[in-house]
Amino acid sequence: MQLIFEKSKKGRRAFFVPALDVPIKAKLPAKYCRTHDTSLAEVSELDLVRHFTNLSRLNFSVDSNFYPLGSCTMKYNPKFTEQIAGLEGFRELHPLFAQCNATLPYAQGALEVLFCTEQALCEITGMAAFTTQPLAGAHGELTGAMIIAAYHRHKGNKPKYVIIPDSSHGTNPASAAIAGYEVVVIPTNKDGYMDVEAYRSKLGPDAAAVMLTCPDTVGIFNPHIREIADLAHKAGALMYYDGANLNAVLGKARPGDLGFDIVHLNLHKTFATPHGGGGPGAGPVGVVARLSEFLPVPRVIKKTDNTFALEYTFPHSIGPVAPFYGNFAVILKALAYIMHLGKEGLTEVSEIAVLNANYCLARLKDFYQVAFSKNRCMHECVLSAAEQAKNGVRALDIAKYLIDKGFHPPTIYFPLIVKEALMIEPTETESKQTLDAFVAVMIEIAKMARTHPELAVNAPLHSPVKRLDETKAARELNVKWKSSLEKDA
Amino acid sequence: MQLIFEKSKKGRRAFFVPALDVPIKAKLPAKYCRTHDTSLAEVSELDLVRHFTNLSRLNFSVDSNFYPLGSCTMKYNPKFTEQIAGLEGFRELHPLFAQCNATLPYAQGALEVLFCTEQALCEITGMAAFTTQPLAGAHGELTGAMIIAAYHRHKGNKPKYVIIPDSSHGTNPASAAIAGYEVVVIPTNKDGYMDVEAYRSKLGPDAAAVMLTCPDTVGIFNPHIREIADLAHKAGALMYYDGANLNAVLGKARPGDLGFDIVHLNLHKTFATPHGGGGPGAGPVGVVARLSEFLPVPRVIKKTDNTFALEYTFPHSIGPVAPFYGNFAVILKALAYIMHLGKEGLTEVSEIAVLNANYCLARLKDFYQVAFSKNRCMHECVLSAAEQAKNGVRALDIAKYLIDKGFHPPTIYFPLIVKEALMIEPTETESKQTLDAFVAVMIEIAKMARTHPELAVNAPLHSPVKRLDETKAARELNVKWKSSLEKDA
Amino acid sequence: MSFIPHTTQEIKEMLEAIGAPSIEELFKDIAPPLRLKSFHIPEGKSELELDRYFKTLSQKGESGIVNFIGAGFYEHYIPAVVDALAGRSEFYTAYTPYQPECAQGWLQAMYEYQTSICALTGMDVSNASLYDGGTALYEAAMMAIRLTGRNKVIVDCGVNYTYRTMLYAYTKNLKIEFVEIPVVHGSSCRKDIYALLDDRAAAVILQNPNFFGVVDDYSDIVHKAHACGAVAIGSVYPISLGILKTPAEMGIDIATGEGQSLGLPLSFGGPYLGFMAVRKEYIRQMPGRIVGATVDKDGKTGYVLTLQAREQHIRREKATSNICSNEALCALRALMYLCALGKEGLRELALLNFYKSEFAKTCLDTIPGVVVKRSSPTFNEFTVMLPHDAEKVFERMVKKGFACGFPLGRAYKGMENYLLVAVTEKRTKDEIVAFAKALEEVVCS
Amino acid sequence: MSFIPHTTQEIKEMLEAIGAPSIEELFKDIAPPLRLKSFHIPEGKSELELDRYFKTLSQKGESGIVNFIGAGFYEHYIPAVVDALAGRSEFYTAYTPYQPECAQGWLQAMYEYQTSICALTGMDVSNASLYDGGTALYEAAMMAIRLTGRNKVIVDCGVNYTYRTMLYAYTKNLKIEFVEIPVVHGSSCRKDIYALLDDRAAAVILQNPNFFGVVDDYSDIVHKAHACGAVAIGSVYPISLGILKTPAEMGIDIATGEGQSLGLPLSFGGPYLGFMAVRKEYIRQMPGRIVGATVDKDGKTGYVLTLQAREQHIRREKATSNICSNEALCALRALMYLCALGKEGLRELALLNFYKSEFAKTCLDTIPGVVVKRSSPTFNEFTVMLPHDAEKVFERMVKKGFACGFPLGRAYKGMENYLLVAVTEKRTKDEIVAFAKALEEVVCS
Ligand SMILES: Cc1ncc(COP(=O)(O)O)c(C=O)c1O
Ligand SMILES: Cc1ncc(COP(=O)(O)O)c(C=O)c1O
Repeated sequence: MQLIFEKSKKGRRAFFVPALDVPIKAKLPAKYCRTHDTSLAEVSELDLVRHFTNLSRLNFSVDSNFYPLGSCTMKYNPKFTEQIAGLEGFRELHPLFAQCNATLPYAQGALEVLFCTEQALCEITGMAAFTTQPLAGAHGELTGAMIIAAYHRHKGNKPKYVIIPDSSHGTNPASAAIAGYEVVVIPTNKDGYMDVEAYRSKLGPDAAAVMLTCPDTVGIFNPHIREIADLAHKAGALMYYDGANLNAVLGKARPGDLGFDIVHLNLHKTFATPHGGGGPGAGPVGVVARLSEFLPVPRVIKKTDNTFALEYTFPHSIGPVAPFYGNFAVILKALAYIMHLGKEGLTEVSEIAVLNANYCLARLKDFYQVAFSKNRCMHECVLSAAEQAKNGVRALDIAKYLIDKGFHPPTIYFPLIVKEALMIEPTETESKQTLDAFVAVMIEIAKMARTHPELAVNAPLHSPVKRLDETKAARELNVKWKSSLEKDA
Repeated sequence: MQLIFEKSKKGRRAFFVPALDVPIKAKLPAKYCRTHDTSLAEVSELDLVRHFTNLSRLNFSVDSNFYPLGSCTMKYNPKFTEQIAGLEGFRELHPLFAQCNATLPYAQGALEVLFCTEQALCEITGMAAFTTQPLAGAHGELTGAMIIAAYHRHKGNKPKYVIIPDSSHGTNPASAAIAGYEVVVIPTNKDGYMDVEAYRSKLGPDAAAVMLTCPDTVGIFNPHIREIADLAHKAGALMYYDGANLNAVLGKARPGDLGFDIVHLNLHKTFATPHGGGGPGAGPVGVVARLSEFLPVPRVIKKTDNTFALEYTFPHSIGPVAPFYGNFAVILKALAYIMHLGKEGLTEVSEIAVLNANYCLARLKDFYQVAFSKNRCMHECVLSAAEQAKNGVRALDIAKYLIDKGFHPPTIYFPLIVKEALMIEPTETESKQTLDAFVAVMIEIAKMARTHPELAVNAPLHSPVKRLDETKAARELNVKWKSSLEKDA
Repeated sequence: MSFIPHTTQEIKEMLEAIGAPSIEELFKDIAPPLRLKSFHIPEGKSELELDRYFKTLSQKGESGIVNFIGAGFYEHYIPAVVDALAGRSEFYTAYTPYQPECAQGWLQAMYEYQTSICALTGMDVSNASLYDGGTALYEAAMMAIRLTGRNKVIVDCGVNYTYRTMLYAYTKNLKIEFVEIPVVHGSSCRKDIYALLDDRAAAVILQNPNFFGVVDDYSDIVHKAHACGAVAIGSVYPISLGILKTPAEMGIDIATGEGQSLGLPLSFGGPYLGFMAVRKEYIRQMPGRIVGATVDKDGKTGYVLTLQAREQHIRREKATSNICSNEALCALRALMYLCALGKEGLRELALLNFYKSEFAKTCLDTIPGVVVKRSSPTFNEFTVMLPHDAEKVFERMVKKGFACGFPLGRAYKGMENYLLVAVTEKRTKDEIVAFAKALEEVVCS
Repeated sequence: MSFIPHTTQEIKEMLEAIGAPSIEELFKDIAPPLRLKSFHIPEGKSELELDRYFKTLSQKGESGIVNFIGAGFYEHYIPAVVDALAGRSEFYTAYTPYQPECAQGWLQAMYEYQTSICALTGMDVSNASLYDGGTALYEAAMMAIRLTGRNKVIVDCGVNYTYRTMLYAYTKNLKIEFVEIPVVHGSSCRKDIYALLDDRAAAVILQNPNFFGVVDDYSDIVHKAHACGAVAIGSVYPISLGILKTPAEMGIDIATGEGQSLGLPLSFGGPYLGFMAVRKEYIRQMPGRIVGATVDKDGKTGYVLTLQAREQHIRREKATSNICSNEALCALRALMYLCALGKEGLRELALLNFYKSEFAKTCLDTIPGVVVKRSSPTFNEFTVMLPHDAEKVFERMVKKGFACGFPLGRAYKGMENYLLVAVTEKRTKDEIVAFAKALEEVVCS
């Protein structure tokens, strides 16, 4: 499709600014003014609408396609929560309203939302206190790493590194590193568990924390998790829980009960808030009681008169990690979702997420290698296309063929430790009919890989574009549109 | 696509009814209860969302495609008016609130909307009074015909028929007939004008009214309109203005000034309110002063204290034609549109609508027959594919080929008096770029009709379905889904 | 501010292509004497200004009032999914699907709507919508007259009074005899109706639940009507069909109704939705669009507008109706609503309405001087006799935050002290209790 | 109420296929001692109940207050078209476009976003969004440290105080030296900054307009910074760029900012949008997703995520940043907003903000005891000195229906009597006049 800039015509307008209703009292000195114009697109409202309407139609999305993108939990996002987030009293509320008078209870409804969310998340995870500030999962990890650092600083420890299994999500090592830690990587054994011997050998005074996903990114719940935690604690390290996979164990297990000290959640995944194109997320962080003094300020407290207030006086707090209280509208939608599902509904989420993933695994295990020894998984299953790759049909080709069939591909090539990984996370909101249709195509591809590998290699044929040249993109780095004028220059 | 009923699974639920919060006090006797269940679809919320999201994608629409459907004025419908119609104070207001106390000014804001709309429409059309009750254009026509009847009854006249040109829209004769009149049809001459001699000959005491569209459905403004009106009035007949084409003359001419007595407007067309799939519309009716006593009740009045009220005491009123005050939300959007455009904007609407239609005509007149002698038109142009049809490429084939090219076809085979009619109404919101693209395809087809007629005849090839068998549909009359159980029965 | 994309340069180019010196020249057929005499429309206002203006206007009046007004139009909860989906612009900004190949979404949806209306009413066939419940009833009466060739129509006074008035207004210029049968103790009077059902009767028009919320089984009347060759017409409240006997089960020939309760906001009176479903045999006399299934060239299932030969654009003055634009978007909402609730959901919702209104009855019954009329079972609305003029009570109740129901005096002479109270699923127990308390304060002071 | 489609029968069939006797068996790795100790979550509530609950909650607090609080986050009008389009579910419910062939809509939109941010700031290249303006500034500082290999960062106190606090919080565990330069008469102090710009300086961080709304031209500082090999970082307010000198025009190396003003509701703090645009040479050190144009097999233009080797999912602990989920939907809104306004619209909007705030200054200036600080030009926000404690004044103004601005005492010690007043296009003349009148009543009584 043409770019909006290519549709631009000098002088076209979509939106009209209201007329000036006050006298002109001053002029801004020229030295402060821009001399180059903005060269923003100039289009009519219809141009704009037709452009983005048709652009949107080039995407797959949960609302239009099955989207089993492993680790990303692309479940159905309810519509009623949008309505709630759109309530004027929330949508138009300035975040500083709650800070304009230190003693007065402004913005009570919004503060109550934050407080209730923290309470609910504490109960769901078994943590003692939560902050809603972090703006995504990785941001939660960084917040967690900062808390780890603050804790050790407070204790007078000077640990050097964070222990992370090699199956971990890339954000874990990145977050630890950014917070100033080295990263020590532990290999995964054939069962999909972190190697305990290697792990033990790295514990010691230099270990600040252990960062784990549980169930981990291979879709397996490590039954030795309590031992791992005990060992860490004995060595003086903290246990960090990457909550991206909490959707597998809601109502079954809680990180707090398993021995974790710090938890981040991905509200936009587990609690079903839209994050089209990659965000916004929300990554609240919870901690056990002994770490609560390190949480970011301000914190939302409930006073004895049942009003809510912002509290700043936590001298050991790591400080703010976001300008306000987190991605409020996302948090609000997650709270509405939690309240809608309730105890039973949340438990069902995990039960059916796990059922669906196991169903896919069971139906596909005769056609694809199963990444780890078990024939069972939690909320997602990791297969390998290593067999198919021998005939030239790689995980990437399988992904592209699925696109032609109207299915968003699973996550591919992650976790990095699995060759030709296909990581399938169906989520609980998908029906058996949808899974059956998906499985049928996956089996078709497996067979095709033996008989007509070229068919997969040429896919997709029916998408708006065929396979794209990523190398060219990186080499030529065309990352913004230039008018023909600029190009010539 | 599968029907939603085919996706239905017993026990699935999308929406959950709240729990009963009151004690059960009574039971409805069995004789009043249904014994067959409703057999409505049972789907999950995701099923529902994916079904209708994907269903929607099978449609062309103004927001995604050029839609030059003649006589239907498929212009861009602004988005901000939706926001206004969604304001809780309007959206949740019960229409009877304004009628629950005869003396009290409830629902003032909503009544003001109605009053202001009537005022604006009076000024736009040159009428003395308006009713917003009629629910669509044809409903306005019926209302108009009822007013005509009431007027003649009141005068003691007993006219028998309504005079209508053969180019008229089907609703005109249908409305007249339903109101109890016979229809006398006047032929159109080669210039696209109603034949004046034939017309004169039908005027007389039996003529209740003359129903005209102006500019008429051949896209031409009849310069003799004042004479036609004078003749009608002299004969004691009323002049009825079908306002479906008012969008051609906003700010240029007003039916009131041209000699019309009754006007209906299609707010959903001229004033840009969405009517997806065929409705809802709004067809307010305006009348000259001497007819205002016949307008439907209740009428909205402004009292001396500047409050608004509903008034019922018009003894000659034809009575209500709708349960309340018309399609309020549609009326509201139309008012917002009128206020947004203002005097200048409204005038521009007609100027550019006419410019666009003439541009299409000018660019296409060498490739298609022009229906009437002039090479000019108002807001729409009528071409004929009679030449192309000689090679087997009929208007229908042209329409289908356009679909393959991403354009909604023009209206075809209307007006009925033009062979192989192609009635193109681009509207003012379409850009020159869009018109050029459309014209290019139209020219391509005209050429193709000479060289490769089969290409058009086979179209469309890229739409969700190919050409459909309409005869089979009418013969077999499958107008609802039956479960396999029912089918066997 | 007119959504026009043209730049001055483009206008110039286009005029050149046309061969016209100016836009004005394109209007030359409208000679100076025909030009408008006045056009006093204020200057255009920006979106921001209008947003503010209409927000203020929308708040002029009563806000935060707890509503117990029904009278045929009900405040039901609208699932958020309905708004989200009906707003899809490919539905929202399309028009009548004259070109089926680029309108399969709409056509299939209409086919599904027709199926859902049939499922709800039990009838054989449905059209794709009419304007509203009142015009639907009028169309039904006209159908019956055409079908029977007779012209006497019996109208039960339990039918919404506005619908009755509309019926008489529409037909004033025709030769139709309407006979109204007064309601006795809130129910339709069998004796009077039976007496009128003779070989001159074209139709009998009934409503269930009737205007007083009273539930009935009209099988007996329908039976008598059929015996004398008359058509039985029934106007029904779709939500109530979650539990109530269907028109089909009563033998009714033409079922109509107001579809507002199926996911349409009250919006001060519209847009609403008229539905109509009839016996198979009558389909060719049914007004409105009808969608039928067929196949394409390749044998693939698809949908088209069918039986168009009944309609005005083909049959002109001989059409079954003059309807052209209908209420398609409203029908789409109704379809989505019915699919969202589903079979069980609708049943549960209907029960919830019933139980809540029964609970309200018991609350109101305890108020001294207030009498809940209980001679017949009701669905979610019922009549209450007050010690004073109901309009006065209404006025005082509004001040307490309640729209206490519809004062019946306006619709029925002699019922000035009666109130029609509707209780939907949106009213909580607390609200009902508070309502009763407020009413007690008002009537006892 | 968990959006699960499965029927009991289906669950049974699926368990059979799996070969598991029950769902519980699938959880057997979570042995009993690992099971949760408590799960006191209330029972699920229906949509209708929650709608009511949250509506009530949203109204708890202040409503209908006329807002003059800005402080970096502004109440601008959001064109309706932005909400309508951003809600398209194919945008709304997709994820990061890892598979470009089924995500061209998103990828092209991001490419257009990047282009628009460059157009706005004048910079060479933009990423596809960061969390917010504060984290963007932190990422910029980290970038500068990596680029220069130095670790002293000069921070002007005109930078939003929360952003500064965030910066220090994030880097507490690292070895970075921050030097804050106090603002003098509302503007950044050249003397102090010049003095600190030496060969240890990694970066100087500036903001325009600064926290006090003061407009500056930092070209001189940038020049000095470059002379000593330091990176110039500028945080900017996008709406102001409709008229203000761009970061590029000042020579700034890394421009960042909060994109909330570009079509995002205030929503009590988020989701917002961090943007970042840099010199071409720095692209490989830039955090966040970047979309690039390329071609498909047939040579057709298409878009992909590019330079992924900078990112955590590939580079892990060596990545330029840990960001994964970003604020894509917010960036999409910003793009739509910028396209809706266009070149001229944004300029006009910026001017309108400027003129309105200047008008407000003249209104407030006439109040005895109130002093509008005028030492430097401002954009749409300015500082006012009051005769009393600003928080107290705020409290009394709320009672009169105005949120009168941000009391500066919380951010700047010693400024307890100062108020920061923002005036956007949403404030009408009448509101401004009424605001001044109310303030006069409050401070003079
Ligand atoms: C296992 C895991 N950890 C962390 C993250 C990072 O979360 P976010 O994308 O919200 O920053 C993800 C996201 O994909 C994840 O799957
Ligand atoms: C000329 C003309 N008259 C009348 C009508 C009927 O209006 P409506 O569809 O609103 O009933 C139309 C609609 O297409 C029309 O084009």
